[in-house]
Amino acid sequence: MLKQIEGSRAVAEAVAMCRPQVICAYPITPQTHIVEALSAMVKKDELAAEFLNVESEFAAMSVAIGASAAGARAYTATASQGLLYMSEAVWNAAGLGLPIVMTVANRAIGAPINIWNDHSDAMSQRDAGWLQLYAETSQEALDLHIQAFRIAEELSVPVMVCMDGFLLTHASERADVPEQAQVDAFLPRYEPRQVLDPAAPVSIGAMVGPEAFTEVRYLAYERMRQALGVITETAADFRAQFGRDSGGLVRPYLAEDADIVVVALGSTLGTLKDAVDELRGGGMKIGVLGITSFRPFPADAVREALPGRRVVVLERALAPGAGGIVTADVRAALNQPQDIATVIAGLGGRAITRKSLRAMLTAAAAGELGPLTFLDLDTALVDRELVRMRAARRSGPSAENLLRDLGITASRIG
Amino acid sequence: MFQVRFHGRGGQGVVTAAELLASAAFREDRHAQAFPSFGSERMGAPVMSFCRIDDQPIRTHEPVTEPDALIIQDPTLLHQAELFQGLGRDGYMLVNSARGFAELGLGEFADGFHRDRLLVVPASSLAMTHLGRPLPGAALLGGFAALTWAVSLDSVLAAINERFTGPVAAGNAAAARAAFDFVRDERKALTIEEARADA
Amino acid sequence: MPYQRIKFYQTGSFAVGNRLLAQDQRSEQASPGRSNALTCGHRACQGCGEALGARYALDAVHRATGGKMIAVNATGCLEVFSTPFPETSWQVAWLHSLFGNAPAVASGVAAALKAMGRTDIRVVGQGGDGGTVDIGFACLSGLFERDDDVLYICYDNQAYMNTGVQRSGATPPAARTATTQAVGREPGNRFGQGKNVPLIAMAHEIPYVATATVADLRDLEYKAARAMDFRGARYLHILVPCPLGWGSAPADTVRVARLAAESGLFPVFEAEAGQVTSSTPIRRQVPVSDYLRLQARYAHLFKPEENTEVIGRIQAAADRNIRRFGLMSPANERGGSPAPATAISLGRAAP
Amino acid sequence: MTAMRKPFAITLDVGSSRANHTGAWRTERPVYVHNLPPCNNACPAGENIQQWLYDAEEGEPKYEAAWRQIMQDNPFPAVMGRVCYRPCETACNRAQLDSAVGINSVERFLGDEALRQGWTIPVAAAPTGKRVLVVGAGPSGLSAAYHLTRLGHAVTIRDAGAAPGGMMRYGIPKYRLPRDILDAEVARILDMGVTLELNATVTDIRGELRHPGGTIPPDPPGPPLFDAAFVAVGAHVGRRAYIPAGDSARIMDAVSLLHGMEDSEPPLLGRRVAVYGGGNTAMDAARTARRLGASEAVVVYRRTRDRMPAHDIEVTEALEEGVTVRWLSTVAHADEGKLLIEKMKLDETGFPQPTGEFEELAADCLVLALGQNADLSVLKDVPGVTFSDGVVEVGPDLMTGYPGIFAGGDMVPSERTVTVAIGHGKKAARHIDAWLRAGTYDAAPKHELASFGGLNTWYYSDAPHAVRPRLEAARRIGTFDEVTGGLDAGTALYEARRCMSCGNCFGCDNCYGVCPDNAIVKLADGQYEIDYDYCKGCGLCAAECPCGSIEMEPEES
Repeated sequence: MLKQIEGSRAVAEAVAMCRPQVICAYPITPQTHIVEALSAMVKKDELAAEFLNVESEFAAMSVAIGASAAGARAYTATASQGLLYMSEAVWNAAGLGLPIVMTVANRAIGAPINIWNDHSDAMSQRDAGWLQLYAETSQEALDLHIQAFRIAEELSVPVMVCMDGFLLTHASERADVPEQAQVDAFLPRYEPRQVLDPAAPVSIGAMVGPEAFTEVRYLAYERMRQALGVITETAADFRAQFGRDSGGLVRPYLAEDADIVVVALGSTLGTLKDAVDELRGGGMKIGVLGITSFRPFPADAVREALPGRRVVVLERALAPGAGGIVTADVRAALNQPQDIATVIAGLGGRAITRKSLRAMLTAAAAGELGPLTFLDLDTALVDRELVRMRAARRSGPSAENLLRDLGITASRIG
Repeated sequence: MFQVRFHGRGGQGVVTAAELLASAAFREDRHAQAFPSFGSERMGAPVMSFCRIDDQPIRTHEPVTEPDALIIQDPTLLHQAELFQGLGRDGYMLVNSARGFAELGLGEFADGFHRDRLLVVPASSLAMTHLGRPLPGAALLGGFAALTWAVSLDSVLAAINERFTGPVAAGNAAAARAAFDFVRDERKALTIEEARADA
Repeated sequence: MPYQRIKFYQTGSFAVGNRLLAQDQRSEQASPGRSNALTCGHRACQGCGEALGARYALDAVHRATGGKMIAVNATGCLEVFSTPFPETSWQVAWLHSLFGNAPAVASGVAAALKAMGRTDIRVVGQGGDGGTVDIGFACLSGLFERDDDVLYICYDNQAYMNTGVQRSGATPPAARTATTQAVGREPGNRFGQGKNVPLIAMAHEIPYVATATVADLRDLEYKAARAMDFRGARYLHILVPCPLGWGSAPADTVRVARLAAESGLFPVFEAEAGQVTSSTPIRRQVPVSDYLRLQARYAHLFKPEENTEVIGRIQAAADRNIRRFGLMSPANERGGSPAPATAISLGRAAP
Repeated sequence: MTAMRKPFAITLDVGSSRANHTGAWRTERPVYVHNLPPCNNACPAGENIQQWLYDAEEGEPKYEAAWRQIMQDNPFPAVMGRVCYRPCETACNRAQLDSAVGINSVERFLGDEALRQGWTIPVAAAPTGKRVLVVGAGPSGLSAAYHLTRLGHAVTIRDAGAAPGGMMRYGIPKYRLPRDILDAEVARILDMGVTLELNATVTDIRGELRHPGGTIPPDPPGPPLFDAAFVAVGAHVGRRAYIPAGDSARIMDAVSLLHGMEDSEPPLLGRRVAVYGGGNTAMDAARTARRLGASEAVVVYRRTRDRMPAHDIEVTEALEEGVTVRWLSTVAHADEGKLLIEKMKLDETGFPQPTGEFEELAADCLVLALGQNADLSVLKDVPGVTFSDGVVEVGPDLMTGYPGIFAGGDMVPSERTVTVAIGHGKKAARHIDAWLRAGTYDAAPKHELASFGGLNTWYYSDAPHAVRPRLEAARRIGTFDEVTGGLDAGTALYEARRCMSCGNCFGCDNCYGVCPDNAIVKLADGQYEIDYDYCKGCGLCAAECPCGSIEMEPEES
């Protein structure tokens, strides 16, 4: 059923239709609306699940681990600092092969503390052994959750559904919310690969030494390779069941004949496509490659989509001392030397505007784009701080200095 | 695509207003997108929200920088220059106030626009009258419908009734209707004036 | 198991078994068919108190639940010595996740069972003192505060043994550990530190809190079984001597635990909803020095000459326990006459 | 869920660690031992006390088993429960914890229970065709007869007296040993097929015997000859000491007095009776005098109470009954109605020396209780038999210098108590049996003694000693009712259960319970076995064994 609905609400309804049995949550912006909605459904007996208000994200993931190991379908949501605070358990869930589904409402990581969107949080868990699926729209966020449970449970691997904080979680958009029957038809009952059962007891979580640890890790790698296939099949089945393209590994847009292809993840893709349409109107041959599955990284699909093209990777996170995080994977995927530029954009909620993208892409087309660009960077502001730092050792906290330069007072933040 | 930017303060229902507008458009089978200028929820802080309305799917997720219309829920914000940023000459603006632009000190600013596209409506007092609480959102949407015809009053009322129930729904609906009438009459008056002026 | 303090004298009444008792009144450890939740071949040190305590407690729970139980284990000695790949010593459904999250994982298991309508299966969380009173403390408090249907058992050996005997929040004053060496002006662990988790548990007003030692099996089993009579969060704190960390003889494990209780240093009691309901009276009181002397971690209190000042302070702590929990008044004993004389109460009833 | 589909390594099948044999770590190994309980060690009759208390602990259903265990060594449980001086209780480890186990009272309870129930002992052994002559129907003789009979030999007892029992009848007053009890236990022995000939004195013992060894001449006509003999005629001759006395002084000895109590007419003593001596017999005499109506019974003794040979309980009971004692006194002269007493003092060696101080003591009669001698005439002319200090010399097998003739009881060198005599009877029987089979009897080597230090007494809950009911003094005088009562079933059971089973497993399951490695296997029969595949040798089982029946032995590497 078509609805004009807030992204968080859409996801909450999708998750509810997946019939999770245990939901645990600890509040952190901008994930709160999702679990608030779910807790209401549980209270109203619209959803038969145990809802636990836990004392931390670490506990949230831990509760999910216990619930999943006991054979229940478990769900939680978090963001930013919360994801980092639970990260030990995040890795553990993957190591134990527990098919937990978690929404990450992507948000920056402090300091300086910042509640707005970027991808630093999810990227920090890149190697945790979870699948990471990025949503472009509220609709896709909704769809990906339904697919996530199926993928996770088929592979016995946890899945993170990443959706841009605020941009998607707090935006009211049109979305097609499926019927419960459709979801039931698509998502089979949870059949655990291993379960804690007094009738058939096993020990789960044994200590493994050098004699087998490498093998355990290899199997994790192998499972991620299988995941590439499962994700594709699941997306296909989803299309058949719901009549929509959602999920999958990558999504090209006007890439076939493009000279330059912009690789990006998440909600930026929409704005990017608008920009590309405009520039195409101006005769520039630019295409887009949206990556839905960042983990596992679909190297083959990426390579096939970028045959000999010039590549711009638009990233919403930064690896200090290295540059682009996605760029590294893209470069590794291409088996021939290709011109790849990294553009860091939208950090900590900085709007990525069509205007800025146009300018950046024009520069790219003109071959004027450097290997690493910070979109809309206020160089004057940065330079002033650099000067200060050179001048005096005790130059004070940079964040506060910059704000002072901008003449922004604390009361104006947010 | 028709883009609207709402200005107000935390707690005034700026976000709700944008969402109501979006769902009003959705009822007219149009694509809409509403979202706040994201910030931590604090009462009284200046906040913005945005709404886009289009006939095809809306892909962009950037904030509205070149609005077709501004809805100012709190006139105390009017002194901020950036308030009007990006509003084109053919743009619309609806200010929640009982006083005219001249009194608001926006006389000459208004001169640059179509006279009948910049209007004030006493949304708060209408809200007090019909809702009993100074929440101008619904009223402003009623006025907005009369000002721009971007959405119909019926759609606005339907959105209100979908969002609220009981007396709150009724009160908001009444306020919206009253504001709609107020603005419609204002414009009628203005067009007559203009006609006279031309004549 | 109905607890029966032997009224009518019987040979070895305090022994594990007693051929003169009816089967159902005997200790589970006396039963040839006991579950051995933790079975042979584990790699615990000789005379390991934790291995003993874990089998005692889980076998008792196993008996009380008819085998319908799931155990969740924190990282630590117990987990490491019981499940080195490719072998496990557990014979019950068992899960290990992390060091600091056992209580939360147990909550998750309990929530799952509730959601799946299998509340007939009961959940036990367990860990050492480090995993319980330190790194897992927030999760433990959360478990208590939510009153999740979990029995959490802390096997307290008073330091981080698995990593080589470092100080924990449960390490007693003056005790030597690798991070509180017996050197300097105040050798060993400092006085005035550490926390009393049973009392903190009581402050949550959970249905049941109890302490026990591996020296009084019948008492320990009673408490593990008693805990299963309740729904909601329950806490059992068991003193389990560690020959390695305490520097006591492997053969002395039970003796040391017994002296801890008989000296008053480790009060053995139970509490319901924040109120102490019984304490196990000291049978043959001993001075704390009898207890300390058996452990190399206290050697500095006796060599080169006896440090009467510090031993005095430890004795004072024991005496405080004896007064506080009424350890010398049989009236406080289970089934003993009316209400416990002890003033311990963290419940609403407290003044 | 198949093992295959389980995540590799992270998830394991339960109990798989049994593949890991931790026994390899062991440097010491626990072993179960049987040590000798001090009670057993101290029992002159060699009873296995720990074992019969173990049976008795289980109450009603096991009383008979307990009794039969006693009967293995001692045919007189009911008598023992009354007259034994309880060396077992003196030795009992429990005395170091609270107070000794009331072994004797449990034994008495079992003995009486047996008489109530009429339990008997069957003779299992096939008849050997051998005949043994026992001279003297006292405790030693009856004990020997009992054991020899059970071994399949035909036994004939000859006794000079009119009734069997020897000192049990003629030396121990009724109020300590009621005669119906004695008669019943004697009868039980006779009923096993023992021939008892009373008022029969053996004059030519050699003539009764087949020629030992070598060529055997045919038996002469008359009753068949015996293959061996056991002589235990006791010591019934009161020791006389020279005491200057007037003609009309009434002096008699305690043995005759006590013996006379068994006659139809009790002896006449008068109102004031003095008893000279400090042994148990002296006490018996004085207490008997009180019961015969003497208003004053004064014991005259040369030393002090702490040096008195009489058992303390006897002295105490005597004093309770109004008997008085003149300490540090000897009888210097006896006359009608009075005695002259000389005060003594102890020299540095503790020996009494005369002081030259005299005083008078009114006494109608003086009873001498200065010990007894044995009448050795029966062996007087037997070649090879030797004597010293008025007793017969015997070897460790109790055989005299004459092959086939054994002797025991009060007439051989040893402590003169009923229990010792009974022990001699058993010991003699075993050696006689061996001798008859032309072999030798070697007692099994004794286990190491189970010391108090080897126990872990924490496991025994505190239980004070149960006191036997006793007849209050007032009611004792003038009656020969038994002074000390028995325990009722409950108390006897309680008392039995105070036993700590020193040095012998009583199945408490501690080892099975306290092993951190589950290395103790509990067998169907309640016994235990150590699984050395897993035992790490921590020693907890040994340390926590209440009765010290587990010991650690170094592992030979």
